[in-house]
Amino acid sequence: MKYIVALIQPHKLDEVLKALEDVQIPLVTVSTVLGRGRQKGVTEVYRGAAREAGSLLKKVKLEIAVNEDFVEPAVRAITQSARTGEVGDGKIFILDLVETIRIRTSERGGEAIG
Amino acid sequence: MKYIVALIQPHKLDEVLKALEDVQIPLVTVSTVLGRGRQKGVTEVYRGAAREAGSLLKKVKLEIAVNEDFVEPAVRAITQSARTGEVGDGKIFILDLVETIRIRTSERGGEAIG
Amino acid sequence: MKYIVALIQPHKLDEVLKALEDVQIPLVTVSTVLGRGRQKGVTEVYRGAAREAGSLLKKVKLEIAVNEDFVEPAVRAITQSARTGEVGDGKIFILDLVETIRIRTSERGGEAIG
Amino acid sequence: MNTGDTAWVLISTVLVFAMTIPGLAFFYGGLVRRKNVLSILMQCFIVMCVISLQWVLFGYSLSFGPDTGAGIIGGLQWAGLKSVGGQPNGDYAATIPHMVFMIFQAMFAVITPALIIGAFAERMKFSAFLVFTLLWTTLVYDPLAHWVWGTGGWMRNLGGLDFAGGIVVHVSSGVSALVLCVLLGRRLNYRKSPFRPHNLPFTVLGGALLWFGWFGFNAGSALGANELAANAFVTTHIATAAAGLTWALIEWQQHGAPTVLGATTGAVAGLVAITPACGFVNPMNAIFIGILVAVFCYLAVAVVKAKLGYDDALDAFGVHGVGGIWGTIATGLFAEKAVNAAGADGLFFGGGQLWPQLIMVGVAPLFAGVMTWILFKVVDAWIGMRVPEKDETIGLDLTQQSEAAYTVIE
Amino acid sequence: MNTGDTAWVLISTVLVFAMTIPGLAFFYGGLVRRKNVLSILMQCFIVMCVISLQWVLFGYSLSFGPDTGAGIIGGLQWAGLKSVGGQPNGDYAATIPHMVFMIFQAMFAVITPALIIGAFAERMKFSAFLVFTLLWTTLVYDPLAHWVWGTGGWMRNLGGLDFAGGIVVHVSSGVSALVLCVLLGRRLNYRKSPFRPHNLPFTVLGGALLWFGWFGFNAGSALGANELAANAFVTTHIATAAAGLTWALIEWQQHGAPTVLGATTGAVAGLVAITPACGFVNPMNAIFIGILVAVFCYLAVAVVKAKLGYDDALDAFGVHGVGGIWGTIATGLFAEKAVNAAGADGLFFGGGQLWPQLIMVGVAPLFAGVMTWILFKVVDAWIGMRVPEKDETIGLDLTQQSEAAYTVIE
Amino acid sequence: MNTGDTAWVLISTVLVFAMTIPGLAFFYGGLVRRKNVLSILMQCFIVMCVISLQWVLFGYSLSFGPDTGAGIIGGLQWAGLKSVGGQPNGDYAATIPHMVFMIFQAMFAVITPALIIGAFAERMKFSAFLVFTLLWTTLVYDPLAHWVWGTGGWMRNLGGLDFAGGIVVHVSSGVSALVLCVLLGRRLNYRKSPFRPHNLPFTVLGGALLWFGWFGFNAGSALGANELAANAFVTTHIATAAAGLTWALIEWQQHGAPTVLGATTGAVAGLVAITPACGFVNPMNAIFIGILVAVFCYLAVAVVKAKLGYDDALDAFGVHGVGGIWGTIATGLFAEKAVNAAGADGLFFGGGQLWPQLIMVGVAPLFAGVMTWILFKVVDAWIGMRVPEKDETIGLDLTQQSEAAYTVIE
Ligand SMILES: Nc1ncnc2c1ncn2[C@@H]1O[C@H](COP(=O)(O)OP(=O)(O)O)[C@@H](O)[C@H]1O
Ligand SMILES: Nc1ncnc2c1ncn2[C@@H]1O[C@H](COP(=O)(O)OP(=O)(O)O)[C@@H](O)[C@H]1O
Ligand SMILES: Nc1ncnc2c1ncn2[C@@H]1O[C@H](COP(=O)(O)OP(=O)(O)O)[C@@H](O)[C@H]1O
Repeated sequence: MKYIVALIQPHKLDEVLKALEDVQIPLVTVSTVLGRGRQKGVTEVYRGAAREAGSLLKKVKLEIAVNEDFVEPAVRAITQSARTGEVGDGKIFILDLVETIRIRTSERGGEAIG
Repeated sequence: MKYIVALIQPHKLDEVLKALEDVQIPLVTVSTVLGRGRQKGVTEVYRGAAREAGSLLKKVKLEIAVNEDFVEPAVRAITQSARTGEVGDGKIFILDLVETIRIRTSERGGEAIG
Repeated sequence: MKYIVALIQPHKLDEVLKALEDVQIPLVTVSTVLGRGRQKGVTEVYRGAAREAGSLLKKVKLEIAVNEDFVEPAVRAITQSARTGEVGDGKIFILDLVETIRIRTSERGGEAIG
Repeated sequence: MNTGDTAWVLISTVLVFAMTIPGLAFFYGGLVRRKNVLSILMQCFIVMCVISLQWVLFGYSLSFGPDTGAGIIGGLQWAGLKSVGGQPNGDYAATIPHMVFMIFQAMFAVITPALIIGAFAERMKFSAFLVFTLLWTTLVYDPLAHWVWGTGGWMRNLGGLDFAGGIVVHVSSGVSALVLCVLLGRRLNYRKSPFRPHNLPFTVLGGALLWFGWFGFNAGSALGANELAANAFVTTHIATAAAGLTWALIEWQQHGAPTVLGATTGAVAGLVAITPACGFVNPMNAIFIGILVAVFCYLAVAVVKAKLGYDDALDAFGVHGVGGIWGTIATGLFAEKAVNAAGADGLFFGGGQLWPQLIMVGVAPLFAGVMTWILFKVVDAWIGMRVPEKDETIGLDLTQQSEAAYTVIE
Repeated sequence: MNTGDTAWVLISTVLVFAMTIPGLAFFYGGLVRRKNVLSILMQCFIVMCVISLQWVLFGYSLSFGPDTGAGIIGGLQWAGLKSVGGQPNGDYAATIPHMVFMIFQAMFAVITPALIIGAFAERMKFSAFLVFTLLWTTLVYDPLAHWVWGTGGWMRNLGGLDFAGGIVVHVSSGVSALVLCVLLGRRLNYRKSPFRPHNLPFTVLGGALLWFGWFGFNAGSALGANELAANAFVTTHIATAAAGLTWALIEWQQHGAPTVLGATTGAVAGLVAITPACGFVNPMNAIFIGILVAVFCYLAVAVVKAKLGYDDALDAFGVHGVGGIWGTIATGLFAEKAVNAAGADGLFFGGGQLWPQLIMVGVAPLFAGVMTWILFKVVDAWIGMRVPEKDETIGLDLTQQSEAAYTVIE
Repeated sequence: MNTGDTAWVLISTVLVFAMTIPGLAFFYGGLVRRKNVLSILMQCFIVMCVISLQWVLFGYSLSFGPDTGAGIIGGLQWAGLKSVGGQPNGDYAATIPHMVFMIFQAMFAVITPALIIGAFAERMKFSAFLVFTLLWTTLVYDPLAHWVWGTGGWMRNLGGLDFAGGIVVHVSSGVSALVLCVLLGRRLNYRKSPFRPHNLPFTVLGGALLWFGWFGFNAGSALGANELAANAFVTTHIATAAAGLTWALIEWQQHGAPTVLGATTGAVAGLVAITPACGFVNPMNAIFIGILVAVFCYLAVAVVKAKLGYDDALDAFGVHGVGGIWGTIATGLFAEKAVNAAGADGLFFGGGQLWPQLIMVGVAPLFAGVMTWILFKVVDAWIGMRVPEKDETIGLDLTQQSEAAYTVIE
């Protein structure tokens, strides 16, 4: 099993969710984060004091636990739906997932994940 | 060492925290996320336009780093305290944790975790 | 590759970001979490009902994906810049990172991470 | 007719309007959990709509219309605003159009049931709320307004003094709130999880707007821009200031820090207590009234409620019920003819005003309480008062109003 | 001169001020996405600054100054407030200083272009907005105000009735809003992603403040604290209450739950519809006007807009355009001389007032629509009306205003 | 007595009330970091409570009571509102109850120390704040009010003109703010971390409410609903509009985009500058005053503060100090007897009014600055002015008020 963490542009969220569903990956956890990447921040001005927005930009983070077979479809679905071709499109990180438990039933492993 | 990620119903947070404390796991990091699972969303209506709430529902995410001995107690504490028996109760994901460092003391490994 | 998760005091964020940049680690994802650690919460009072603030305190979470060579520099940069010496300074957790994909280019592995 | 008086009562009406929305709506809305804030705003908003219509259609006539004989209720002669026009009605206000008096009073009829919302917050079904509110206003508020303020009303004939609604507005809503929240039961997880106010700045905003609007409520009740309005304005302001400060000081002494929620709550308690008294007492005594109401309400909210364990979610009884009772009694103690020749002398000025005040304080809660109990039973049997557990867990915004207050991911 | 009348119009001016900021600013601001809220607040705020200056420099003179002969526009004799002083101007308001009339009207000139903001929200360039607004006010609002309200204005001479701005304010802005949003095109991802209101409590706050301020708008338009003001005040309040309730009930029936956004939207529609009528109709007919406007606007917003697919982001046309047209026609139906001797009798009272009303409803949208089309083309060619796609994605707050509304990490 | 005048001053009092809470509270509250917002709201709220009591108990008497002989301070004859009743006091306002004048002035005494909060935001101990504020109002505000406005006050006798408080309110608080923030030192990490406003919509809400309330502040200072009020109202409005626009344009030119924080800040600066002048200058000159104050304050805030490095957190000095000084001088330049016969002619109208204005501008800051220095030293030695570093890091909400503004997890 793998634990996929993807950071994407916020306005791409709906498309990515749709794309994941299309490859039978409906289950996902979403949150808002700030990211510092290669993308430039926009300048902000407060009472005449201008400052680089620290280049911390809003991103959306997806966390998806999947069985091995679904890793590549997930990656493909995300890259295709999240890409704009501009700097700031984001990254996907894949970690090993040792165990999964469904709280409701206490099922474990591959069965619990879906 | 293991890194436990648990997604639970928001209103169960206090009970889960209490249950974890009871098994000597006081340390935990908490955040709010949105999850798309098997649970149905509620319909929202804005100026006569009804829409499925996208089935993104508020969940609470717990992150807990523990030594091996504490993994099963943690899982048990969470499943028991977070279960309502209804769809949407959530999941627990367990990842391998390679290293832990306590910032204050630079301690490492099993000592740093607690 | 490694996936570093660091929990720090919120007011230390700017210093830590600066320190990471200084060791050539500009890329990082940041979010707000609540943490229960060894640090004591402050009492809150609502209409005469005092309560321990549940000892859930605001922390900032950093997530940093790096190649192996950068792990120790990152840890050092964080511990040095985030330390105040008081309880509550936070922790660093290191996980194995199996794969990294840059969405824009579909590059993978060590190249994608930076 | 007098244009200055008319201008003052018109603007006072606008001020009292602002007490319900946005004032009370935000005062209460900030105190609930994030998932229930819109349900509070909606209840306040819809009360404004429904009761305003009730008022012009028949409520005003029941309250202020020609007495039906026994001092219990007005007749329906003025229903649909018949005979309520541009000419002043000398019985109520000789220098302003009758319509202006009517619409000023409408705002009182609106805010009174809205105050009760604080007691049953976070768990009442919207449909049941709507039906209950309409019945309650018609069967509790309208008669009480008639008793105390209507020509021929029996409490008025008795000599009871209630300048701007201590009994009519605050005691009636506060006591009904208590009965309701006891009958409805506690919120799920009450006292197990901490229920934190989700947005205290909203509560402070609402509290400040209540104070703001209350100048119209109290000084507007003089029904003219005159010395009496001036006295009501000044006593209102400093009783409130004294109560807000006192509450903060009590907290400081009890818990080591004064909170802004405490100061705001104290101020509202001060506004409540001075309401019946503001046109009868002098400014220095207003300070005493304010200090004491903070003590009484603090005790009610922080000690008695905790002891007895009822879930008056936002302290509608603790603040309005207790504050209104104290204010009504205080009027019997501190009223002076020197302040208002049309008033009376209270106990401390050698008069007998305490007795009619005590009668009002005895009868009104009984009436309001029993009626609320009956209405609860009726509506509960008919529609069901409380939302299902699952809806309470998800929150009333999504389940009762089908909308969410804030976006999470954007 | 009369101090009571003066006091009432002064405070009404303050109330109308509050309709634009903070009222409309928050009503609209809560409805947009988090990344665009400041752009809305800024547009409302800067309209207040710019149009106030335009008004004293020349706008007032164009609108209310001595007619240039054909009933089309006022002369520049009063530019820079020349001859506009402390003495009353009998043509407009005989009992208050001329300056007070002028500044009261200034607030109407400010809010009208501000209403249009709702149509092009989340995608208009700030510089283009500023230029467009200044031109629009000068070339659309000022003439229209002259036609309807100016001495010698042709619609006024025709006998058209518009008590507080159904045509001048709402139809003009609503129709222009429609033209603008069609020309500008839809927002990116419109209908693909859900665009949720980022902060509905702000919207309710704004809506409540609109209602609050509208008392000044409508009852202040009586220009005195008199029976007429009383009538306008009461009709305004209950038409609004009826419309807010009706919208909520429609939603309940259609979607199973009444929303607070619906109740608020309905209330605003009610305020719009009663605006031209409030000083001419009686309170009971105001209820009908209110109920029907909710039906019409609901249809416009939930059915017609969805069908035709234009992106009137915050329903400036659906509420102000549609509501204003209905209100103007309703005035022709329900007006009564019994209410206002200076008015006329509508269709239902045996009079012929419907015809001038229909003429206004025919001509004003045409004029406003065509002028808006021309101005759009001019400004678009000159500056470009719409922000680049990338800026729209990032949000107007950062790209047009260089600031962010809320901190994320702290 | 005149009911129209009374109605106007009563409602003006309500408007000025709203300037402090919720106006200033939200203007300042939105600008601080999330962890300190309640401390700001609490400081504004408690000032309202404490200074209102101070005022009726002795402050009013010190300020406006019978002069003790040297033009320095009023006597205690009116302490506890003795002799302050329903009858007008001809020395101050002949057409309204004396009590109304008193309570109108109370709101000025409240907002003045509240303005200073902006300078020491995010680091002052609450207890020290409370003691300092009470002492400052008694020893700085009350005397200054007496000098400028009290019968027998020496600046008044000198012929100094200050219509609504340029010197008494803004210069006094602004200069004291500067002294305080220098003595208190900078916030931790000042200029190292960026301190972003945590909720700019709150700031815009507060700014709009300040403008709203300021109509009462300035036009209410005419103490009647008359031509003078009309002039003050109009000049206030357009000076503010001009200043808000100017600030936005400066930013546009300097940084490529106009911000809503800039427009709001500019508007507040405009309100400050026109305050002493509004009843003496004509509307066209008010525009100049507004344009120039935006330039001066922008320089103070964006250039001078950055250069000198003091941490006037929310620019209490930069806006109120600088704006108040300019407004007082501008009064000496633009005042006209043609506008106000009770006034004088300024330099540009051939009069000598500049000299008394310059004397006020010389003496008042000196007095306020020295007194603030002394009071700081006293309170610092006694209680300690600044919170411990740890508390500043955690935030004043939790450490000084024991509460949190918003919930995080729900
Ligand atoms: N090595 C990394 N560790 C953690 N987060 C990263 C890393 N690289 C990128 N991110 C996240 O991904 C987001 C997009 O990265 P960016 O470099 O701007 O895009 P691109 O990959 O298109 O050049 C960043 O804002 C950050 O949140
Ligand atoms: N495979 C997964 N990957 C990521 N998050 C998941 C996954 N499965 C479930 N979740 C998270 O857990 C939450 C609860 O899941 P759900 O399927 O509704 O509950 P249940 O397990 O009781 O059927 C979801 O809202 C989502 O946040
Ligand atoms: N074992 C753990 N699992 C998850 N989060 C932890 C763990 N230990 C610490 N944390 C996080 O780190 C934060 C700081 O920990 P704390 O114990 O207060 O500091 P210190 O390490 O200085 O004693 C906590 O608030 C919590 O968010």
